[in-house]
Amino acid sequence: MSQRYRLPDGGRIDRTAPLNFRFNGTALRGYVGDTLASALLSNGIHLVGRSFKYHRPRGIFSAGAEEPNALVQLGTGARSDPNMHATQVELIEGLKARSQNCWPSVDFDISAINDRLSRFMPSGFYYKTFMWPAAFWMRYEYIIRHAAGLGTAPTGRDPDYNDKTFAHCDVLVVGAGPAGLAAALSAARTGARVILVEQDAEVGGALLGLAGEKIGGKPALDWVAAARAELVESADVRILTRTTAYGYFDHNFVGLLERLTDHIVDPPAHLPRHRLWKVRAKQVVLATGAIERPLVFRDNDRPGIMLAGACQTYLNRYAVKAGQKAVLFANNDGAYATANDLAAAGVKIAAIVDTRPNPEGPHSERAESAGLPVLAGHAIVGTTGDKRVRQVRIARLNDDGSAITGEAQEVDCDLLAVSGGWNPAVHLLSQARGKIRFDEERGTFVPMQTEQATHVAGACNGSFGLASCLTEGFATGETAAKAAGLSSKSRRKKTPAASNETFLPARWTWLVPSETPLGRGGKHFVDLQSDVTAADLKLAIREGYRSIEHVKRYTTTGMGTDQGKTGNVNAIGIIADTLDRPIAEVGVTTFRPPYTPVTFGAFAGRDVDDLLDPIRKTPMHGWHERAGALFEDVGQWRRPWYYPRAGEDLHKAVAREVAAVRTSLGVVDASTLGKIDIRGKDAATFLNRIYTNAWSKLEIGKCRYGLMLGENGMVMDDGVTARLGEYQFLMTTTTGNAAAVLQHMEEFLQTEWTDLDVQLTSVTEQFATISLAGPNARRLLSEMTHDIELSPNALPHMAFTEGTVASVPARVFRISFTGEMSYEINVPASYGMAVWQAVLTAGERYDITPYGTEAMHVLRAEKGYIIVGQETDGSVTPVDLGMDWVVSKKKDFVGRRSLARPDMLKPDRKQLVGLLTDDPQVVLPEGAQLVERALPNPPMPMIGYVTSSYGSPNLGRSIALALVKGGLARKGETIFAPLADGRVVPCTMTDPVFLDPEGERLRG
Amino acid sequence: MSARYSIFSLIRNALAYHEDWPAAWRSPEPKPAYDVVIVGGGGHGLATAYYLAKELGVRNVALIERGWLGGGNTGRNTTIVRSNYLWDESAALYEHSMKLWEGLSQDLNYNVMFSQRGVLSLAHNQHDLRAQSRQSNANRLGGIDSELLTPAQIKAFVPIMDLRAGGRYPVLGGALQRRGGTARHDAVAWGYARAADALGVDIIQESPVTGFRIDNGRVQGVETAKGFIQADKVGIVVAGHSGVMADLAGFRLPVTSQPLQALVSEPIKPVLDTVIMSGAVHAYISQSDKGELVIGAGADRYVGYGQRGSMQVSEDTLGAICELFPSFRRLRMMRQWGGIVDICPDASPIIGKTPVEGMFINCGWGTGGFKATPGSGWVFAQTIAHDRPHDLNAAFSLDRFRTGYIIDEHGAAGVAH
Amino acid sequence: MLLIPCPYCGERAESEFSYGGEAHIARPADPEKTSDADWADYLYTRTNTKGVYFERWMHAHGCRRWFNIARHTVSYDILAVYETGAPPPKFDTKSEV
Amino acid sequence: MVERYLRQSPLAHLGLDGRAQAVRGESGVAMSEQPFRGIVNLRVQPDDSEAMAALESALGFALPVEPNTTAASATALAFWLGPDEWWIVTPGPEPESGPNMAVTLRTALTDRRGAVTDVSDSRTCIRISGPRARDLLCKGMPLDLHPRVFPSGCCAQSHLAKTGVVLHLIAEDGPTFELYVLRSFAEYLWLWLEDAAREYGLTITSS
Ligand SMILES: Cc1cc2nc3c(=O)[nH]c(=O)nc-3n(C[C@H](O)[C@H](O)[C@H](O)COP(=O)(O)OP(=O)(O)OC[C@H]3O[C@@H](n4cnc5c(N)ncnc54)[C@H](O)[C@@H]3O)c2cc1C
Ligand SMILES: NC(=O)c1ccc[n+]([C@@H]2O[C@H](COP(=O)([O-])OP(=O)(O)OC[C@H]3O[C@@H](n4cnc5c(N)ncnc54)[C@H](O)[C@@H]3O)[C@@H](O)[C@H]2O)c1
Ligand SMILES: Cc1cc2nc3c(=O)[nH]c(=O)nc-3n(C[C@H](O)[C@H](O)[C@H](O)COP(=O)(O)O)c2cc1C
Ligand SMILES: [Zn+2]
Repeated sequence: MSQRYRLPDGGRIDRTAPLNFRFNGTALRGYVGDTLASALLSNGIHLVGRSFKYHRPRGIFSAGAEEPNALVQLGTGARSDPNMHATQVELIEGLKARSQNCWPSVDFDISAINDRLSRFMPSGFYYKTFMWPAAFWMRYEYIIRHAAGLGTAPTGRDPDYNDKTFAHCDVLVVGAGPAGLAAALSAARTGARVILVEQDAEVGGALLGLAGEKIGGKPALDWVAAARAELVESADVRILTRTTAYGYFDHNFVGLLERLTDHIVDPPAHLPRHRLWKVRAKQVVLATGAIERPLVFRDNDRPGIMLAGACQTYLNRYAVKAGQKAVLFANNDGAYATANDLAAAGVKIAAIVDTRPNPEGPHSERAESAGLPVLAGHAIVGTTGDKRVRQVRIARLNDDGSAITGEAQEVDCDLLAVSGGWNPAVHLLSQARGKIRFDEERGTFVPMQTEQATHVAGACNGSFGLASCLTEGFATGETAAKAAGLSSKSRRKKTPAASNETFLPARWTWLVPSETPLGRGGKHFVDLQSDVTAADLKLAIREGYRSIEHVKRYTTTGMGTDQGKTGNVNAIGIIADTLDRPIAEVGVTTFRPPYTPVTFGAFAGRDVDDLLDPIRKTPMHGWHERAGALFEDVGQWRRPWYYPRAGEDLHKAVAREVAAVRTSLGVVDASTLGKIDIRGKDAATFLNRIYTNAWSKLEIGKCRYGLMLGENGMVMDDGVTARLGEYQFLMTTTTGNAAAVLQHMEEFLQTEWTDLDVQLTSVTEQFATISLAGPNARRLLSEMTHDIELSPNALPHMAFTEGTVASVPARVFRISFTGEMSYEINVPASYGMAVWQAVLTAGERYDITPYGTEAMHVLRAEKGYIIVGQETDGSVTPVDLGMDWVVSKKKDFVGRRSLARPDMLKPDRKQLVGLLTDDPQVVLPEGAQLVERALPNPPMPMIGYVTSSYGSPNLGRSIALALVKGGLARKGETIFAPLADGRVVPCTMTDPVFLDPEGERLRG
Repeated sequence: MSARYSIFSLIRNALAYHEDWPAAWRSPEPKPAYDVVIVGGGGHGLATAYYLAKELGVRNVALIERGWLGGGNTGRNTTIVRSNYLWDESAALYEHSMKLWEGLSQDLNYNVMFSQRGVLSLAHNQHDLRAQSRQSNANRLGGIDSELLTPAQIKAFVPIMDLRAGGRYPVLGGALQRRGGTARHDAVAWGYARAADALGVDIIQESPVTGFRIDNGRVQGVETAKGFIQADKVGIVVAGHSGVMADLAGFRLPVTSQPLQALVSEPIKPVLDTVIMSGAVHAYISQSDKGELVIGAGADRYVGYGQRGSMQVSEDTLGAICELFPSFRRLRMMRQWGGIVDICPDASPIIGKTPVEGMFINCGWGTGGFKATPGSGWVFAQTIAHDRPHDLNAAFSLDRFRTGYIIDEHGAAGVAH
Repeated sequence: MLLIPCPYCGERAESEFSYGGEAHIARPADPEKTSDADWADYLYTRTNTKGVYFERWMHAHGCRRWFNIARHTVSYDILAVYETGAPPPKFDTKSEV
Repeated sequence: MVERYLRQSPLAHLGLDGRAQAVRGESGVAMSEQPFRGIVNLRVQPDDSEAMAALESALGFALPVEPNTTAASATALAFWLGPDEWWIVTPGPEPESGPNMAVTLRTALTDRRGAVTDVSDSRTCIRISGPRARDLLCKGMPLDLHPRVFPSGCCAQSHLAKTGVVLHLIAEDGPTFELYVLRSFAEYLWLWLEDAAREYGLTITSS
């Protein structure tokens, strides 16, 4: 085929740049400037796809974003895109597109049988059947699922990448038709920062598809070009084409999707494919135009049936005749303009069928004077033609248009252009909570009120004449700029003159009558994509689904990828007629983002793969990596989990690390612990209120363990805090809670205890923390410092001092989380790596062993120390943990009152115990549930669960911690852990401290 | 013509051009008085009315809905049904619900498309694994199906998932409830409405309750857009509007109403035949029978009655989805929306009495109450009819916030050390 | 993404802030003498107004100060901003039905 | 004596000098690390005029009290961070002998309400300049960086992608920005910026 429907000249395509592409495997040609749809039409192809439910042949219906039918799959493999609008896809060399939802081919589709069976598949039929036998639903469902869906998902990781950006402006103009261009011009002339977005590749809007329009006496597109040039020249104006404003959110925040490379054959690798713009606009001008509405008549869905305005666009913009012999069907004057243009291009006009008994308007007058055949007061009552419309049936309407009178006549055609009026594209306005109202004269919903800093201009505002589009555009642009705080600097230019013709008056008909009662012959489609017919709507109402929202959901009208852009208003009209209620009362369904579909990847932008979320690394991270550590995620931090040597698994490595700490020396990177500098006269008072225990008497240079509760009495965090001075403390928090603890304390300081003189500063990242533990800890440290007195008297357990370690200024805390003699050395983070390496080198003679979080957990469990988040889960009090010793009875503190609530005092709360399996070799899984008595089958009452469990190399047996109902009073009793593999493990409850209960080792 | 749905009635009606289908429910004018008035026509309210009529013989019931049935969270949720909750009390309640789901289509004679395709929650770190083990063991001993899967088993179960998840959130394991799945949300509301209506319940739509008449601490009835309606007992099941109703009745609740959002992709041919949830990357996803990917996003943190969500939430959610399913990056979002979820401090519901005599409340289901619809309605009906909570909902009283018996379903708290 | 006027730094995107729930919930002066019910109120009960709501925000990625705003919870319009400790501005705060 | 050469910046391991050659194409942006700035976090009540005066004489200039602004002398730069919080940034490593900034300020503050905390090691600084510097930052920051709104000398705390930053426009010429980031997030942020700059062409320079 050789583009035999292409006009010899005209249009905005580049005839010097022919392109090759494939559709369903067939090689075809088009030009630069074509869309896939225009190129297909130029080759005489109307049949593009099959409908969702009945698999009816469907063609190209529109020329833009509103397309319900012509959805295609582009590309293959990982770079494949389902459900693309052929009407928006720019043709590029080598493009490969294919039809969707058909098998084996779009021409012969097995599932077209559904159309024959459609009688048994009215709306909601699946709610009424497939229920027997009950167990069969999953099989029915399998079949239903496979029949549904349109295109197919890509099959691999997307090779392209996407981007996101924030942007700010004074005036955001959406839509670059005459109204939008005018608005952008007048706003820009005030010096405002303007962003103009246009979903199309070109600015100009509807003018691109019209012929003979004049602005200021010259061809309209000259004005468009001049406007564009002026905007490009203006400082602070950004024109974004191929960019859709997809959503209008609160506080004038608008989401845009820019498509940067879809129209490039071999996009350079450095360019993102799509970019999500997050625009904060002071003012927004919506100039999104209007969408033409079809008419609902019998069998109105065949390929070759098309919106009148789209025919006109294909003709004028793409130089394509959508057919040779056209019938037009309209209820307004609009379609005559199409007829006039088609006739001028040599298309035979077989009939113009007008539901109006007395057509009036400038276009119809022109058509009549040109001698085009007009059938006034008539309607199309049926069509034939399988894969392309072949013939229409035309009959006269009665006076009120509710029925036909007389015999129908048949007229042959290969194109049927329809126009049922225009719907302003109020989507974004409505998303922004703006109100719309039904306008009887214009037969559609028009903007009524804005709720944000929004202005509306042009066809989107229901102003359909070109002159009013321009006038409104210029006026709103200036108003918006003024509202954004700018004033017009240059003298206002005169608005160029243009004609103000519209298609009104019209005769609004929602459902065109036909020869047989509705539902008894043929189908009157309302939603072409979802295959919803007028009969479906009426059935829903008959069945009691009367709200517009129920009708939508029961029939799925407006729920397809086009979101009812062409169909919804007709649906509302038909529902209103059926219910005999005014359209305004029936209302519309909610407009939701996106205006047109937006790629998932654009929302992710570059925050994918390694950049998905920050991984926080300590100053020594590189060392851990080189040492072959395996890592564990703790909050955003990635911490060494264990350092396996050749042949070691987790257990072997951990056993070695644990043994090293108990017998000689281990070292752990504890830099991730939160550190908060607390300063001020009231610092001690403040700690008294934040921690459960008392702080006033802590001596300078001493440390104390503190437990922090939420106001609900539940353990929130713990850690050691040192008193650095009379008015200065350094608090440590758990790794995962550092930020939360700081926020918790700031909140109390700023909102409750505003009289306290306390300043908090996070110093978590200021220091690298190297923790030495083991019998040789002191020995090693003494070799690395010359100015710190380390004797047990000078620096006893729970003391703090300052000096240098490896010649680096250091704070040394003698505290222990392992039960061994242990020093926590804080050095400025930049020196962390150096000191760490120095420690490792100096420690060689003690066989110093770096250990990870897992060994640390074993070591602390041997001592019965809790881990917040492991022994606690937000429902555990200090009393439950047997830690009353750290809870002051004398003072108030955050969470104290909650501990006195009735349920906190119950003896059968889950409480912390040690747990020893009767068989010392069995290591319970963490999370194992505990029962009093194992029953042969579930359910069985559970009394607690294992919070921590390890093989303890030092004890030569397994140990565990558990929370058990009433556990504190039940030590010595046996309970059972029924495991997933069927074993039932008997265990005995004990004290949670398994090793060195006297604490001799840590005092050293 | 029989109102019963079956393949035969479908054929019979097809032959009659579907002109004889009766209304699924009537749209009656309210009577002056009822034994029980249920406020709120979401799934929970409708189920309550149905079980009152069906199980407890209380048929003089009106259900009053401000807008259209199912227009609240019932009509906007991601339809995930499971019963593998952490605490015994919750697990028992949700499992009761699960059992009702398993026979619901037949019970209601309305296909709610309950699809037991499995719900798999992912673990991305050691902490997640521990929490899953605890929960899975508890479920198993409680008689609720639950399996822990290894990464290899997950790969086999959902081949298109990327277990590396961008390397940032590798999948280390998962907990699968095979009996879990999805159901067709709207059908649940409609099915209950039709069945309740058939038992005599009056369903009054487009009629907001604007006040309560309370004498001596006892409720007398409700003020509505359609006038005063007397009632011996009133059950309030209005989800996001619970605080507003409590305000009208003169008490306060430990509930905040927040915008939670969801979105769907364009319809595509089947690619995902189970439900995937991930707490760490915060997203959940399934594919509907119509072909859209149904994706749940996070909640905005602030109080909001706007039934819409903000853009950054879709960014986070879709970012997560793109990591788990790199092949979905080119797919496109077709529609996004929000619901008003009523969140309790412990992420568990409140089902029981209120300070007003004769007035009962069922709320606080937050982000996860769709799965509870049958069970919640069932226990609430029992509670209203017997004037005291059923064993299954006794723990979910309003009083628990006073005594401290919170049922914390946030999952285990933050990670530490 | 709301645009929140920090009283200290100026208008900033919501993503810089963290939310602190209802404002003006004072910690009972003497918790020991507070009844279980009143304590539960302090901990958990929130007005949750559908309409004008007083709430706390904290400029987390900014000055880290807490402050209050009056916001309409249906339109999300921010009607007033004021410092912690200041009394709430006068608005009709009845819930809409 | 402290061995300064032992210091390691959080981006050192990326080998930025080596990376400089790796990136080709037109250069819309240039980036470098400016490590080892001295940073002191200062808290003081702005209505405590005595303290403010003492600090002013210690610094040689008044602390900026206009939100989002900086003030500077030849040796120090003060950032307004909040109503009672500032940063005092010094260009290079702290002097080894003689009073360092933290000590100077603490002495000036005496025992008045406030706090002086050395946080130099907790952050590093990334410098970004070039015609597309603004566009690059906008990809991750919700701030309006238009020169009318954010002129030279401005500073602001915000977030860039998923990490908190302090941003400073040191010169409109270029323009040249500096970003201060917590050290544990530095690698993430640097890689993010490198990736985001791909589109504009990137030059990496050593500090
Ligand atoms: C985005 C989203 C995703 C979710 N995903 C899941 C999920 O995957 N799985 C899950 O289990 N749960 C999920 N949920 C939660 C679930 O949707 C709800 O918990 C559940 O549907 C609540 O049902 P309901 O009947 O209580 O409330 P609703 O369905 O909200 O019904 C309450 C009704 O009360 C009416 N009402 C309010 N005020 C008045 C008045 N004054 N007078 C009369 N009527 C009034 C409302 O109009 C409404 O219809 C999700 C929720 C959302 C928003
Ligand atoms: N004869 C009639 O009665 C009639 C009816 C309708 C329109 N018109 C003519 O159409 C023109 C209307 O001018 P106008 O400027 O108001 O509208 P327009 O249709 O010319 O321009 C609107 C532009 O907005 C773009 N757009 C829409 N939604 C968008 C989004 N979300 N994001 C990005 N871009 C988006 C469209 O692609 C289009 O280019 C006039 O020439 C008018 O005479 C005439
Ligand atoms: C599970 C589920 C699937 C949905 N699928 C679709 C769909 O295929 N097409 C569509 O337009 N909307 C779909 N929606 C969204 C609804 O159209 C609607 O947005 C939602 O019910 C909220 O109502 P509202 O947008 O009218 O406020 C779906 C909603 C849910 C809960
Ligand atoms: Zn601030």
